[in-house]
Amino acid sequence: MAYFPIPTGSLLALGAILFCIGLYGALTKRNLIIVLVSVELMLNAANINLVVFSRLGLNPGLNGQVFALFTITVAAAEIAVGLALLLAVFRLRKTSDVNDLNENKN
Amino acid sequence: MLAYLNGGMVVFYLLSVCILACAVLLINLRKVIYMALALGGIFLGCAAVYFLVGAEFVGVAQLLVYAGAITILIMFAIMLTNHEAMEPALRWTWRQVAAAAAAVLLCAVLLWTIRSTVWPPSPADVDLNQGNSNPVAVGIMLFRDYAVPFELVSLLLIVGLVGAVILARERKEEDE
Amino acid sequence: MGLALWMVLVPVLAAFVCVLVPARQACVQRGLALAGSVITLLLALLAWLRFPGAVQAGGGANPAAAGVPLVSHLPWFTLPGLWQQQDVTVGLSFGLDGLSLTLAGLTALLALLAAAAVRPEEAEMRRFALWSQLAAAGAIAAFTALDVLTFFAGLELSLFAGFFLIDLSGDPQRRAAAVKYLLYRGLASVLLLLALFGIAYGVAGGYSSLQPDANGNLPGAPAFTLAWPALQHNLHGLSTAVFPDHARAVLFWVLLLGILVEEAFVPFHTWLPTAHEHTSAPVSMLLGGVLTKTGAYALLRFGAGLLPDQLQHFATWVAVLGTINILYGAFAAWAQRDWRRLIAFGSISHMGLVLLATAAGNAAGLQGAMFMMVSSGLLTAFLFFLAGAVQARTQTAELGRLGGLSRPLPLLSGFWLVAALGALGLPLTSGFVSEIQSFIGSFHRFPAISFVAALGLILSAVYLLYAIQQTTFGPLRPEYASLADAQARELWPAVVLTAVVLWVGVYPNGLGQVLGQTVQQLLQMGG
Amino acid sequence: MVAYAWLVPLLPLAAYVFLLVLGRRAPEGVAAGVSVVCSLASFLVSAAVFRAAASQGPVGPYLFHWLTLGSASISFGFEVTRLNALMILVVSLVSTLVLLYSAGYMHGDERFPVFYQYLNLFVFSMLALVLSPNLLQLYIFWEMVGLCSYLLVGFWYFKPEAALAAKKSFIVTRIGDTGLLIGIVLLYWASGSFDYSTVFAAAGAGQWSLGWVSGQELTTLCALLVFLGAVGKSAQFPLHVWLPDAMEGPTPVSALIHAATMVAAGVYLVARCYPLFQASPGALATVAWIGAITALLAALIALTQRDIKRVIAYSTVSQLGYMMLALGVGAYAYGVFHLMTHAFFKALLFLAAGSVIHAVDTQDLFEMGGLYRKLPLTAWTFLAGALALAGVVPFAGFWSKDDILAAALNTGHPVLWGMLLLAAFCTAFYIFRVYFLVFTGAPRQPERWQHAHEGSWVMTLPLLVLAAMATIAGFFNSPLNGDGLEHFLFADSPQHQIGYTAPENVPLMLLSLLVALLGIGLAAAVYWRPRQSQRPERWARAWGPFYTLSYRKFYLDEVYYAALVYTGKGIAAVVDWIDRYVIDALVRVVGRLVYSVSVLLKFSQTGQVQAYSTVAALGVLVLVAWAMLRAGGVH
Repeated sequence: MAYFPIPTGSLLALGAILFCIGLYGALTKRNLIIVLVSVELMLNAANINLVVFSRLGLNPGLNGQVFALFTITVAAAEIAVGLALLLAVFRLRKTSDVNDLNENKN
Repeated sequence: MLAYLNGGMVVFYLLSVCILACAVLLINLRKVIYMALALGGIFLGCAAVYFLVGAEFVGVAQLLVYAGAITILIMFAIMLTNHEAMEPALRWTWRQVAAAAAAVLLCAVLLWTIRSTVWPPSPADVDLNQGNSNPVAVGIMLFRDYAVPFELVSLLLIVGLVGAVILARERKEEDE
Repeated sequence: MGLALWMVLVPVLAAFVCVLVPARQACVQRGLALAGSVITLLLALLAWLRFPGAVQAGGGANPAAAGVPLVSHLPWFTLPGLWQQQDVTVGLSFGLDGLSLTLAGLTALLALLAAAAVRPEEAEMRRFALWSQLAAAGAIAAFTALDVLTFFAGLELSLFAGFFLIDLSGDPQRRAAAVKYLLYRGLASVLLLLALFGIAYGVAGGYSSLQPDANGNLPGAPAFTLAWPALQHNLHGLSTAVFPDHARAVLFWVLLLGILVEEAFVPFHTWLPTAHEHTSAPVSMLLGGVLTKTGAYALLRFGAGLLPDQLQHFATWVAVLGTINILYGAFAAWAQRDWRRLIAFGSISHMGLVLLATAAGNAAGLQGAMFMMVSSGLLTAFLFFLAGAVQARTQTAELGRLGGLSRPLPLLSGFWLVAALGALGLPLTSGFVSEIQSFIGSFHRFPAISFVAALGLILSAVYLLYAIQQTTFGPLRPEYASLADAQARELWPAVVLTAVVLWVGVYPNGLGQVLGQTVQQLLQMGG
Repeated sequence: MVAYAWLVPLLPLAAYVFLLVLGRRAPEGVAAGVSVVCSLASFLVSAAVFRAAASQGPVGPYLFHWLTLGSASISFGFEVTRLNALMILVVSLVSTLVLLYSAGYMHGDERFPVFYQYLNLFVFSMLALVLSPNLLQLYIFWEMVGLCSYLLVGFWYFKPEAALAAKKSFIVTRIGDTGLLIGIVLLYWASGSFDYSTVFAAAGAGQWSLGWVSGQELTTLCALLVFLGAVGKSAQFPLHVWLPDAMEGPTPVSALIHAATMVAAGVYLVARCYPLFQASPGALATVAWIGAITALLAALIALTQRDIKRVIAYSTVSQLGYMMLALGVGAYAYGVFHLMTHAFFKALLFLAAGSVIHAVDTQDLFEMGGLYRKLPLTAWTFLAGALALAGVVPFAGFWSKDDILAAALNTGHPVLWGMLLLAAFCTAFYIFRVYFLVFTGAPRQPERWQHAHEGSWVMTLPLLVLAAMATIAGFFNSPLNGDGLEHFLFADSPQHQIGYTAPENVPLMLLSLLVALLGIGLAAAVYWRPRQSQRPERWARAWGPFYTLSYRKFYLDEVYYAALVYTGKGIAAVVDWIDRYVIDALVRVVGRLVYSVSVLLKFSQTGQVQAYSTVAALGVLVLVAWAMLRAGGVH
């Protein structure tokens, strides 16, 4: 497929903004699922950076894209295990609110 | 300014707007199930961006794994737990403030850095795929240079799969 | 010639075997601790026999061990390009010069006697064997290390082993005492580390204001090294342009501060009486006899050995500090109502004399300080051993609750008197030889200060005889009438200690020959 | 023969080691027998050495290396001079007799073998002290005899008074010993050696210096510090307070250690270091004055004491003062002479007193009386000792004391002479007060009197020998013997004879004899067969405050207790208080501070991962921003 010369800065900016939104979500959301989702968002932002930098640098190549693939795979495994954990916890506690899972009440 | 615009760039900016809109929605929506839908939008948009920058294989993988599998998985998870769950209304506790400040300031710092950096122009003449199509080139790389990590990742997936099954399994009485 | 290395390794091996043997086999555990110490002691004796020959043969050609007769080298790790593109190798290098050999032998001896003094009902034997062997290994490593980093490693090992030992047995407040000990000596370690690395850095020109030449080397600055014999060699006559005086002065005070805390000098001493009061006697023997000698060792090895010019420059300060310690320790000991605290303050008073004698910086003073370390170690351990043996019978170490013990416990009382007389510096015991040499040294340099310090001689007689009078003299309390005196099996550590104390006191030249080698070396540094 | 002088101290040491190995279960006969035999052998060797020294003069020193100090070497060994040949003779003779006597006196004591161990150790230390060729070795055995004194005074450890007295004796002498030690150290640095000969050569030349003090001042300082040691050991004012308390020990100990030998070591020290003192007139004057004050003070105190041993103890202090004065005014030979005669008659007095105490089991003079009929031998020997002490011709004390009095007057010290004469009067009075109270008159406590009986031969034989010595020892240096002792002491170099000697002065002799007889007469008037038993009490009441002052020993004990012990304990309490409530409190405050901070920080540990990540994110932000600012952005 064709290659469209999109400015690098714009792509990175997209990644940065997505990352920060994901960060904000991960830090503030109270539903465990949404926290996981926000983490996925941050991973996605990182993926964009990987793909963009793939063609920059001293040795332009496909390394970045391959790394993005690995990230996607690991993210898939992570979300699967994470959701399984969530289900187990939900069965025990009947909640998916992170504040209700805090055991360190002082 | 307009002289620099080409078709791809226009598409990219539109896509960006969509992605960011979905992201903002994701943060602001209060019903969990809608959030999952917004996430699907983000994943789709990202896949399109990958296509735009010539990473077709990654884009397809994004479509299949993220937009296809993970979004659905998350929806299943929401349905299996309390699908009526609502995010509580935003209350500006110090943690909220700190998180927001951290996010915004980090974003500002990153953007300022990106902006103040002179990025080298993408070398248009270099063929990343070295004459092959992108999926073929990625495949060659995966199985030649990254064969061992690839196998390890497959192992990780298996372990993740089995682990997820064991964790999510309904416990019987005698197991406890 | 791996004697020094084996002296460190044997206790470590003994400790490992202790871990493997089940805890309930207390006899085996005690046997392991005894065996480890005996072998170490035999190695020390072997080194003692070989020592004169090794001195005559002279140190090896290796600058990292210059002037140390018995050396064993084992490379440990290399830090590539640490300083000006030079690799710095840290060795598991141990060497025995006069001071190191003596103190290592003392450590092995006291570890042996402490293991013999443990009462199974007081402390779990396995933990004691394990930690006491590790403490001995650490102390020996610190005493024999040729390398600043190895010294520090040994120091830390003994520090942590000491913590677990104090926490092992005693009264309920021992945990707090152990934590106090750990915090104080941890701080001391940090200060010592800072000072020693600062010196190594400074010798290599780290504080120099000179301009590097074309190759990036400072003119006249030796290569960076962490081995103290090499540092000593390099420092000898090193230009102040390379290592400025003000940097030396700051490092000296950091070192001195570390030593003051490490050695429990006033006003950083309160951990010592507390620890002794709340732990059990065998631990006190090790703690008072060996583990508190590392500070004085650092003073002689690194204070007098590496920064003699600074020590001489600030000698009056150090001497005043020493005198304060002598008098403060003695007066505080007089006021104590508990034997263990009294012994602790007495040892503080003794170590003050080490400070005073070292400050004098002449042959008599340095040799006196070294004798004092050995003598104080022996006698402190001796007194704690006896206090422990009596406490096991009377359930108390309070002066007011003892009395007339000579009748039911004639042997223990007799040894107690011997130990007390040694500690107050009676001639023909090691205490006297140490004090006379120290005072000969100090009167030469600081007559006025020494006059004041000599008051300590009177005070030591006052507090020790007062305590003895309250303990073994006087009418017998009826509740102690049926106490059983110690049998040979329990008493042999006291016999051994008496023999050693008398040997040093009657024929000091046996020890003096060995220590004299280090004294000569230190004097060459200063001169 | 002189080369075998090391046998003299070594024989008692061998006995000590032998008894130590035998332990506490050794039979009495073995313990006493071995000790007496060793001591007797020691005496015989001493006699041979004395003869050899008399003919050959000083020999030695024989040395071996003891310790290396830098480039200096310290040696140990022994030497024989005329002075210490005389000393070992006296010491070994008295020791033998006391060891024999103790077999009877200590019979039945459960720690009999231990007593003999200690005594043997003492005899060894005392002989080694005397034979020492250098100051350091002297100091070592100086302390060792102090240790033995401590052990023997506290021998009956279960008596609280004995325990206190033992401690007091050690600590008070320790004060003097510290001065001696300092003096020795200073002499070492000034002369470069501990050896007597080197030190005296340097002192004689006077051209020595320590940097901060030099010449004459240095000599005086060292001499005074050495004298401080002698003051402590010889119980001179102001450190005399330990000796009377030391009477808590068994009586043979008092006779041997606290009368004849150890307390005389101070006098011996001054005599041995006489060249040093001669080089400093100030030091000599101090010695003389201290001696005179002690002699008079102790004699005054002895007038009123009720305890028989304390009277004799103060008498010892007083007589030691005489010796010091003799040395101080320059009469070296007379001081040594009096040391010798005193050793005999004072040991005799103590042993006789011991015999009395053994018989009546009390030490209070006013519980005795009329014992002549029960203890005739003791009474006669005591009388010999008392006459010798009072200075009645021809007993030993007469010759030596008279020499000292004459020397004091002839060297131009009339004040000191007057003090001594007064002391001599008191001496005659108090010793005959004791004699009359104990042996004459009616028994004051008949039941005690009933049970009194003479000891066995082991106790009476030493009394007889000593009584003979107390009677004849004076002739060694009398005109009848041609002043033999002086000639013996100065035989090597008559032209360099040390100190002052003079021919007898008959009017002075008569005067002192008159004074002594007056004292005896007064004592007889008051205490001999008092027609009314109240006479002594009336006598005491007549003197009122003076009597009390004397009886309470001029309140010196109380003054010292207040000045030294309370002060010391006060400082100790203050130091302890500072230790607990200032230093340790500071430490605790620091600990509390850290603890409170950590308690505060505890609340930040909410357990919420999101809270932690927020902080982490802020941290990342700061780090990134800082890195960017440092780099000035990426260009």
